[in-house]
Amino acid sequence: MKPNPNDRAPLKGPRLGVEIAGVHFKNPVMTASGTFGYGLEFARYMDLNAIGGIVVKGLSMKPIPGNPPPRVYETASGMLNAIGWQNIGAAEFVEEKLPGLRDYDTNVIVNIVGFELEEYLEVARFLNDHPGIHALELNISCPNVGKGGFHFNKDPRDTHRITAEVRKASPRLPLWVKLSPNVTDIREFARAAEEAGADALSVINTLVGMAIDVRSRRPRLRFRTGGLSGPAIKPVALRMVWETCQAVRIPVIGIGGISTTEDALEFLIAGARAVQVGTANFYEPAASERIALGLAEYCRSHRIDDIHEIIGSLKDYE
Amino acid sequence: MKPNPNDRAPLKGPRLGVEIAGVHFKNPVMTASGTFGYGLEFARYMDLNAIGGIVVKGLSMKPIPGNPPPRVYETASGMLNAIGWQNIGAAEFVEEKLPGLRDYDTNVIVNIVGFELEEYLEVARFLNDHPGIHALELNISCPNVGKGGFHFNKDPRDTHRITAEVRKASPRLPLWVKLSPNVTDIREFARAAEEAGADALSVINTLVGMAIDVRSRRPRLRFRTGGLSGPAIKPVALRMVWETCQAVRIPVIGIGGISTTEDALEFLIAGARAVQVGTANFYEPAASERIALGLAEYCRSHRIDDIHEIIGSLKDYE
Amino acid sequence: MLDKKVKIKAVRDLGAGNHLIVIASPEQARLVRPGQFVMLKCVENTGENPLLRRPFTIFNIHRNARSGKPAGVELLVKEVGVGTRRLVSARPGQTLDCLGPQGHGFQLPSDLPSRVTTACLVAGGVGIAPLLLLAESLLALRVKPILFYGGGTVADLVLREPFERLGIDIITSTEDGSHGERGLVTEPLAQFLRIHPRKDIRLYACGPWGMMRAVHELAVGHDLQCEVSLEARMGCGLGACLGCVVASPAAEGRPYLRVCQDGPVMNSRLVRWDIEPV
Amino acid sequence: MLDKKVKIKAVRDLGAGNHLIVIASPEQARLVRPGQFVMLKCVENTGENPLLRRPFTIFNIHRNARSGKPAGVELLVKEVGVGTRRLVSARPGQTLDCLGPQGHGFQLPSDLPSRVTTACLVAGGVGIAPLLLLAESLLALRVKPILFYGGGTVADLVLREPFERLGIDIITSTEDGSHGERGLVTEPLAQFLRIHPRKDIRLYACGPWGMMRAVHELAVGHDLQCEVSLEARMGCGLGACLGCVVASPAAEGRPYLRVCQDGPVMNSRLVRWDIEPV
Ligand SMILES: Cc1cc2nc3c(=O)[nH]c(=O)nc-3n(C[C@H](O)[C@H](O)[C@H](O)COP(=O)(O)OP(=O)(O)OC[C@H]3O[C@@H](n4cnc5c(N)ncnc54)[C@H](O)[C@@H]3O)c2cc1C
Ligand SMILES: Cc1cc2nc3c(=O)[nH]c(=O)nc-3n(C[C@H](O)[C@H](O)[C@H](O)COP(=O)(O)OP(=O)(O)OC[C@H]3O[C@@H](n4cnc5c(N)ncnc54)[C@H](O)[C@@H]3O)c2cc1C
Ligand SMILES: Cc1cc2nc3c(=O)[nH]c(=O)nc-3n(C[C@H](O)[C@H](O)[C@H](O)COP(=O)(O)O)c2cc1C
Ligand SMILES: Cc1cc2nc3c(=O)[nH]c(=O)nc-3n(C[C@H](O)[C@H](O)[C@H](O)COP(=O)(O)O)c2cc1C
Ligand code: FES
Ligand code: FES
Repeated sequence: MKPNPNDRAPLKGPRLGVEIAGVHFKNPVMTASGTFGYGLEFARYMDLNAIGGIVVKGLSMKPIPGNPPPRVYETASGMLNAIGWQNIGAAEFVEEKLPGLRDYDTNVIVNIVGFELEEYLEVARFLNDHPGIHALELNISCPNVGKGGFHFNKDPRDTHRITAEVRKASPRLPLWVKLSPNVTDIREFARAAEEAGADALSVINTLVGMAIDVRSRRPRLRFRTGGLSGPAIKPVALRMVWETCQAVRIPVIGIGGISTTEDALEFLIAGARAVQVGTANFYEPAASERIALGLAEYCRSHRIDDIHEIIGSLKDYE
Repeated sequence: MKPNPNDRAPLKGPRLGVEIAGVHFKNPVMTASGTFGYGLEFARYMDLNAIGGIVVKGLSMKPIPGNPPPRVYETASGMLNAIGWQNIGAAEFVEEKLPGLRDYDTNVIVNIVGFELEEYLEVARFLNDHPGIHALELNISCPNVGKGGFHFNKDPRDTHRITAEVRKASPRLPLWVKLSPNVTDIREFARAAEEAGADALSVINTLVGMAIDVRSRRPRLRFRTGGLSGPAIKPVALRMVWETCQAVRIPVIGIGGISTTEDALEFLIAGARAVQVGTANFYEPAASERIALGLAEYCRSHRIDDIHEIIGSLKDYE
Repeated sequence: MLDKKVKIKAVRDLGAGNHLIVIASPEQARLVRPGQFVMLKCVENTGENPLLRRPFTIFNIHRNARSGKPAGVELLVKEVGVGTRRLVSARPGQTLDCLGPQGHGFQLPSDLPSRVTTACLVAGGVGIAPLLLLAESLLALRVKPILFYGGGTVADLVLREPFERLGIDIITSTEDGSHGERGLVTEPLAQFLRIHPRKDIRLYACGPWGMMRAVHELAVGHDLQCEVSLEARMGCGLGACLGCVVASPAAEGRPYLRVCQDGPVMNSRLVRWDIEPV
Repeated sequence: MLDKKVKIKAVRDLGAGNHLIVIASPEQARLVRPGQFVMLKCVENTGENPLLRRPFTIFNIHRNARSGKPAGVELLVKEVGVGTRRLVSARPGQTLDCLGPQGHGFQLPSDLPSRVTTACLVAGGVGIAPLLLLAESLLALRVKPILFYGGGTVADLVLREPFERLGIDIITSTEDGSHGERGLVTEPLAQFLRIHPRKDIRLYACGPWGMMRAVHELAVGHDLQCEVSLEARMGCGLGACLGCVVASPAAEGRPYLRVCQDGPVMNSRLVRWDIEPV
């Protein structure tokens, strides 16, 4: 029999796998919370198996109704949102969504939200016992909730406290803390979370912004202000990821305006162990898959065997 | 003689004039420091008489060389810069540039910078005695200077101190304080400056950002980080202007991504008494003139007699 | 449903900012149900502004001239801002990203005729967009559609011919009286409902919020069912961002419905008309 | 100098990403001096990305076929990123914002021939752009230009014909040996200078930083003057933003020169070659 030329041992591709707090990710590309629903919404547009992980929409113990509309507005290379933590609640997620997600070979990270410390602890405790969840991402940084809510990202001591408490409430799950960019020095918050036992940091959430309809003279969002995301904020996000990487030893996950393979590479070079694709999912539902494939292709064409050769490889001018 | 139909008394246009700390501005449009050189560079591309004021490039007492290149990089709907306060020094400005500027019927505001408190005081004292300057704008918020420099925008107490000292050093000139957006709560800094005797606040300077060349793996700017400006930051700027307007009683001058008449209107509606056009001058040298004319046209077509009907007119949803 | 790179086949200027845009996409065209929409990237490159895709109702199925098979979709696009401006100035042959068909269309169960004999289709301006496919489906079910079509001026009453070709009654109105009755479209509708106090009428409305609200109130007043095709600013158009909601009186702790997924067509009684979503 | 809305007259593909773009703008064309550039918005709308205009050297004056009067400018544009990509795909008739002519060109005093008889023009790739108008001016002054033209491969050696038409000597080189000598353009130049150890030679270079640096070093080694046409990222192109600087050994507390205003053509000895500005 003639040997099939395609029958050789396959060329070993570059190694894209990364580890975050003991959990293996097949590649460093995930989707960002709130921009990918509960994951399954995207299954018909892309291969969910192609990405390292899915961070689902922020969950609270009880469902949260969210803010009245209008909730979104597009700005130059970005968008504002004031969804207001609308979610179906952790119990319904575990029952209705998680089983479907478990059919895919990718990690599931649950972003958790709450108005009070006790609410965070409740959802953390609840999720701790559920198989199929690979990490919790503690969202202490969402700007779009009413004045009543606690703000654990205004003072590093509060960040420390909530991190430590949630850490205790869900001992089984790796804990990522997602930081706000709306601070004077993100490193203080990064260090506080690290000291309190965070396993990784997600950097950044949205910048607080506003837009006004000059015709009606009303804010474009009924909540008045909203979170700015998308390519517009990428330079700020990249700077903060770089700063955070200098300040802590735990892994940093880069987020903010990532929509191309090059964008992802910038964050990895700055030191991020992994990245999350956010707003880009909205205008290109398969963006995360394309970026994951793009990283593999980049490594191949640049003869990079392992993605770790890229991570933290920022050089300086001579 | 037949009456010339064009010979009637001219229709009174809308009143666009605003007052800031006792100084009259023919309209609320100025150019932002560092984006308009020393003003005269633009005289051949637009009518300098058409705008309310010109804020010149940040001046120190002695010339400052600035940062090594590359100093600028374009990002999505924005740009990063790390010029590093390069300027010709206050003495040369007064001798070489100010006389030319005085030929125009517009206000001249001098932005002042320094590495130490004493340097600020020196340039403030020096400029205080020079006719043809209508206000000082105290820049305590530039991110693009080396680590040695003081940071008067990290703690409101420092903002208070430098404002009070400069206030004393230049008693003749109205003092505007230009605030940084890279803070957790801009209102604290706004109130500190107000209490210390600032006559007006300029909001905002650039956001700190970064970009990386994935090919060379070096930062796109040799200074590593730079200030992000342009339409990308408009939502953040507008939010901060609105917040500042709620927090203080002195006039607020809105800055950040303004490149159209609509942009200017958004800031005025949010409460800004005037606006500054920055990065837009680079890609459209006559942008400020076009916006000033645009405001007049807007008022005319919307039957608004006085720009004050727009300022602070933000409405809420029912 | 599908995310495709599609080609613009034609852009026809209908006046007053309205354009009929024909898009080649057989796979998507085959799946369309009346009331559904597509999310269209208005510029060629993904990274270009506007970033977010824009929702447009599928006005008609474009069919292959010879085989009659679905070859694409026709959209009625009114130029109102940066995205629509770019879209209507696109050249034939240009490629765009197109997601669809999306959303929940009109309720057209086979037993509809047992409850409904007359369908009042109420359109304001480009609100005409979802009503052609609806009218065809109603006719196929032997429900009689009547079109109430209003606009500011005659130029807003675009694309009447396809309805005329279906042979259905069209009652037009314009605010300036330049065509049909002078006034709002809800006036002839109200009159019709007064004259025909029957329970086998159903209302279908698409247009500005205030107009749909008025139609809803007429429906409630006459104890009729009413379906509305809603508009909202959308982030994703596929149910993930929760950006496109309308408030709903249906409680159960979930007072918001997604226009892109639970709509765009909804029973008007599921909508809180005091909270405009745009 | 002037800010104009200009029309693209033609875009000619020269291969390997290079394009010759002809722009109609008589007023600007009349003012051009060799070595100057224009700042061109690469897209039609001011608010569109890329926001900042891009600098392009004026390769040639485009003249009215009949009258011979300046009708516009010709640019040689190499596609390297988002702006140039948009520019080279522009259609004739499209309108763009164009600022210029900007900057400080080559030193061409009338007494130049008393000091210089031979001018070595050294181009790397699109670095050819400023050298045609320079060569013409030198010829007019009766200084003899020789063109050293290097590229990676033969496809990079675009637009040789206009130089051939001037009848000047052209020495080409390519890194892959596909045309002329194999190697860097500085090698034949170095050889020429070795063979002609004269003081009445002046060097003029435009190309990648490393190439210009090497030419500068040859100039210093042979004690010759050298003018270089520099590149830098520009914010404004009119001297206001201070974004485009190169470091300069000239002290006086002002160690940076603006490429857009003090350049783009500078004496190579005014440049600190250890700090690459891009
Ligand atoms: C399900 C659905 C179907 C639609 N079908 C059609 C259609 O068939 N034909 C058509 O012409 N338009 C339709 N629209 C409206 C269309 O999507 C908007 O006109 C378009 O998104 C405006 O984009 P722009 O960039 O031109 O405007 P922008 O520059 O974004 O905004 C310009 C102005 O338009 C208004 N606007 C923008 N987006 C929306 C929106 N999503 N809904 C309501 N108002 C908006 C805003 O008040 C804004 O001030 C539909 C909207 C939805 C939600
Ligand atoms: C005075 C002057 C004259 C020039 N003349 C010509 C000319 O005649 N023909 C021509 O093709 N090009 C010329 N250039 C270079 C041209 O301006 C850049 O290629 C262009 O700005 C790139 O824009 P872009 O958006 O396509 O690239 P971007 O997407 O902005 O960048 C792509 C890559 O190109 C490089 N680059 C971008 N801008 C510059 C710049 N200003 N200088 C150097 N490298 C840059 C960067 O390294 C970047 O990685 C000139 C530059 C200057 C300063
Ligand atoms: C519509 C929307 C909803 C979001 N919801 C959440 C959320 O529930 N929890 C959270 O931690 N971040 C949320 N985010 C923030 C994103 O996860 C991400 O941090 C941010 O958008 C920046 O990334 P991007 O620029 O790629 O979008 C949301 C963002 C958007 C645009
Ligand atoms: C190149 C550049 C130089 C600047 N230099 C100064 C400066 O010297 N002093 C200052 O207070 N602000 C400076 N700024 C900030 C602007 O004045 C303005 O606050 C900022 O750019 C935001 O406005 P914009 O988005 O309209 O550009 C500079 C901005 C740019 C882009
Ligand atoms: S548009 Fe995103 S959920 Fe409807
Ligand atoms: S490009 Fe702005 S000073 Fe040269």
